[in-house]
Amino acid sequence: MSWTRDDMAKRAAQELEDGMYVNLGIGIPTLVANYIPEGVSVTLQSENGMLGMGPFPYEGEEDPDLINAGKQTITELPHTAFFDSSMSFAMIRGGKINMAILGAMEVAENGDLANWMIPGKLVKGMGGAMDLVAGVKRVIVVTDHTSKSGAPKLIKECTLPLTGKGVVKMIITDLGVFNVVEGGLEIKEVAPGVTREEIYEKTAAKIVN
Amino acid sequence: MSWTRDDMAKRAAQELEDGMYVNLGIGIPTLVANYIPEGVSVTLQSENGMLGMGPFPYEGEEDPDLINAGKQTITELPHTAFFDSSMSFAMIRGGKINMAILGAMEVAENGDLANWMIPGKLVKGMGGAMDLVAGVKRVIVVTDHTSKSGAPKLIKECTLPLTGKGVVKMIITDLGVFNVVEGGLEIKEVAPGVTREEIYEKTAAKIVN
Amino acid sequence: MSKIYNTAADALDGLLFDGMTIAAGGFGLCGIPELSIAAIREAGTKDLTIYSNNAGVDGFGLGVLLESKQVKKMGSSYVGENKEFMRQYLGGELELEFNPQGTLAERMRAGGAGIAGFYTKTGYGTQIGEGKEVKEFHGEKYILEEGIFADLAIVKAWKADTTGNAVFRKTARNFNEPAAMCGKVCIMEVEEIVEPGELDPNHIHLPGVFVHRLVQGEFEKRIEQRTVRQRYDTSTSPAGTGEEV
Amino acid sequence: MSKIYNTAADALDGLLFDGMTIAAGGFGLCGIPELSIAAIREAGTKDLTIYSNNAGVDGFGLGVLLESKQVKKMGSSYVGENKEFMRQYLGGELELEFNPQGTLAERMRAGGAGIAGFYTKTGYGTQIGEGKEVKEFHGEKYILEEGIFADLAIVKAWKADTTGNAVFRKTARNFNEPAAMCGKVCIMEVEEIVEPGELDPNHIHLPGVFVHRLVQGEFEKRIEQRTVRQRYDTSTSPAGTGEEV
Repeated sequence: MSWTRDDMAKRAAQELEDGMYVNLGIGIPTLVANYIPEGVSVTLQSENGMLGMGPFPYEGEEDPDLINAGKQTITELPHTAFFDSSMSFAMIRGGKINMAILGAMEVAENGDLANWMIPGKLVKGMGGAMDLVAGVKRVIVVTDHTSKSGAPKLIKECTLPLTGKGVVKMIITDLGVFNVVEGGLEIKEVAPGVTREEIYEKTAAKIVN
Repeated sequence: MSWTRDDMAKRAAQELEDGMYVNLGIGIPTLVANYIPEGVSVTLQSENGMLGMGPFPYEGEEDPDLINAGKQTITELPHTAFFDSSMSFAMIRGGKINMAILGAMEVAENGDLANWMIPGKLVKGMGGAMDLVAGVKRVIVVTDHTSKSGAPKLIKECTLPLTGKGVVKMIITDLGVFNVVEGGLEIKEVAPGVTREEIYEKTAAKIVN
Repeated sequence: MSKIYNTAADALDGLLFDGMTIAAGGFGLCGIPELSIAAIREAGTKDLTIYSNNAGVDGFGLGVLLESKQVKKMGSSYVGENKEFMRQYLGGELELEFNPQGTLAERMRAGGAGIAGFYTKTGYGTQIGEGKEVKEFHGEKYILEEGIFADLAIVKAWKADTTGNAVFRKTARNFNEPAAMCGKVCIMEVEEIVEPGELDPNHIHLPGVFVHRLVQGEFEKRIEQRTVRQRYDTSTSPAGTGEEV
Repeated sequence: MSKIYNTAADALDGLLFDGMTIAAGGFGLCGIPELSIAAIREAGTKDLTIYSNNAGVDGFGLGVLLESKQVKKMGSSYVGENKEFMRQYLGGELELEFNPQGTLAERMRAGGAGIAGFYTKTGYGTQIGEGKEVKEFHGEKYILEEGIFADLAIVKAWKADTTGNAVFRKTARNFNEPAAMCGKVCIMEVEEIVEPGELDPNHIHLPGVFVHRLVQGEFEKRIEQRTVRQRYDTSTSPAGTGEEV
């Protein structure tokens, strides 16, 4: 019984601390907003120019001038601030955003991340991902442990074009939680019903413990 | 009968064109605002963070939060915009200010300008002058033709530390108006009662006509 | 000297030429200069290089200039919403220069601010950094990115006064501010032109010095991804959640 | 987690150390962080490097930290209003790094924006360019200037909400915004702290993410050069003219 998508989001939410400014990527990371722990107040940044992102609008109240970085209609909160894209990435690049929680195609044992491009396939672009991993203080990846075909996604060296070098600090998968440490990945937690042997088997990256 | 300070300011004002954004330096350049021609509307920029500078306030209406780059109390106009210093110099450096009218200690025949520092004397700093001459499209210098001791201020090469290299396009002195052209200065106008011979005599820069 | 023009076509008069570089505001379809795009389509100017975060969608936004094959090259961070784009790109008809989103915004601002180049960590060690100068500062590696100096900027604001002082609305601000800054000439389209004094001078987003020509008009403001939550959901909905419709 | 502190001394607690680098907002005496300056004077922290456009006047503003000999080095564009400054500088007690005003503002913004360096034409061919890398872009020469990364930023705003979203008033905005951005920690003093929702989210000048500690207080707001025009002058006074009083 490995973790579900929601379990993974819930586990990632445990990393949030009160007062943090956080950027959530598309996919499982977006679900993290559903599990922010009691008593912890975080401010969500949307890189198209907003701090303090609120929930989706009620039907009929959608505002075309108010979207998130995934181009979805959203709402504002009392403490929301809007700004232009150069200011938005000033705070990202300048290290003012405490945490980014992102998806991944591949993560290497040294923290290299690939999540924007598969050569020969349709290339859509990196959007703000390269700026986020280069500037945000702590980057956490949330991803399935293996690809749909069963191939490991935590590997020795990325084979796909990189989003950033040595940028990932923690990886949360359906099988467990991993820290990127000197020499490789450290198993920090194992999901219920999963064995360390299963993790070893499905991981190509070096595991140090 | 050479030009007075006010005559020089009035002559400089003839260079203004409708719709221009202009930065005026301290001293004679400030007086230019008194002589903006009829039908010409210009917007004055103050590099501490304001477009659309108004006149001094009425006594009792001074606002410590509203000063110009000379640190004098001023007022705003209906079309005023306030902004921070990085935005202020973005528009200066980015070439959006059409004209700067500045004072000078020395101007060289190639347009080099020195107006911020006399080595060995009290050094106050360049303020925004270096940014202005580097970024503004057309820099006009308004200055007495000679120093108080009678030494030429329009010279072959500046002896004082430069504010900018090859930045001055026109010089207005008490003796006349000069364009900086290939090869030296070109006499464009001679002040009433002044002879070309007097100009030749009091100018160390090469005059091409 | 009035900055106000009746139509985007009037505002563009004399500014368009084949092979020119245009910076465009907008993020996705939010805050895009709809009127100028339509007028450029009408004018038929060719071989355009366009810096814009996205490339519109099929049939709307910059997508219409792709369909009419007026675009030679796009400088963007994400172009995933446009089939015609992909068709031309994969067919070798269209050049694409990927820019990380923040790098693109900063390159536009830099060009507008007279900054020819700057060093950023973004993209170091990736394809984006290849061929770019690397320099070390304080023990970390940075790559050199250059300012964008566009022949023309086309942007959309909410309101502007007659002198061009502009305010944007919510997240429609996005790339409009940096794009406006980097144009030799900037055409701004707005929902409303107001008299000087109607906007608070403390709260001008983009000072009028950056804006050369103003057009007031009507906007379609198409929504790309309509996401909502249900009214019966009385629990506190967390941020950015609900359902796509 | 509250950002609000009762006094500037409380806000500075744990942040001060000898030899540190501080970025300060303000232009002349307009919009200076009066409360933090007084508290740093009180704390007695030594060997400070301070980036600030000006150095205050004798007895007010940063001048008080010069008098107490807490400053090792100033990075400024204009220091002409301060006799004690000149005495220490000419006596070799104080280092001075001149920065063109726009370069100083951009260096602060760059540091805050994760830009380690940038190329500007300002200062090329002058003393300011000596020893700095020169690079040619589009046929023109630019010099490399580095971003400022300060240990602490002390700034003053008009109002902020409890999350630190801030607005400035008129020209008191000046260097406060870029200075705030470049501090590892930023202390902001304000005339009024308001509840979230009281400031228009479209019109936040500095988003709260840049602001770590907030102090509300009273300000002297000294005027450096009081210039006025007479009421009987009913003609249209041109800009920036009148008389000094």
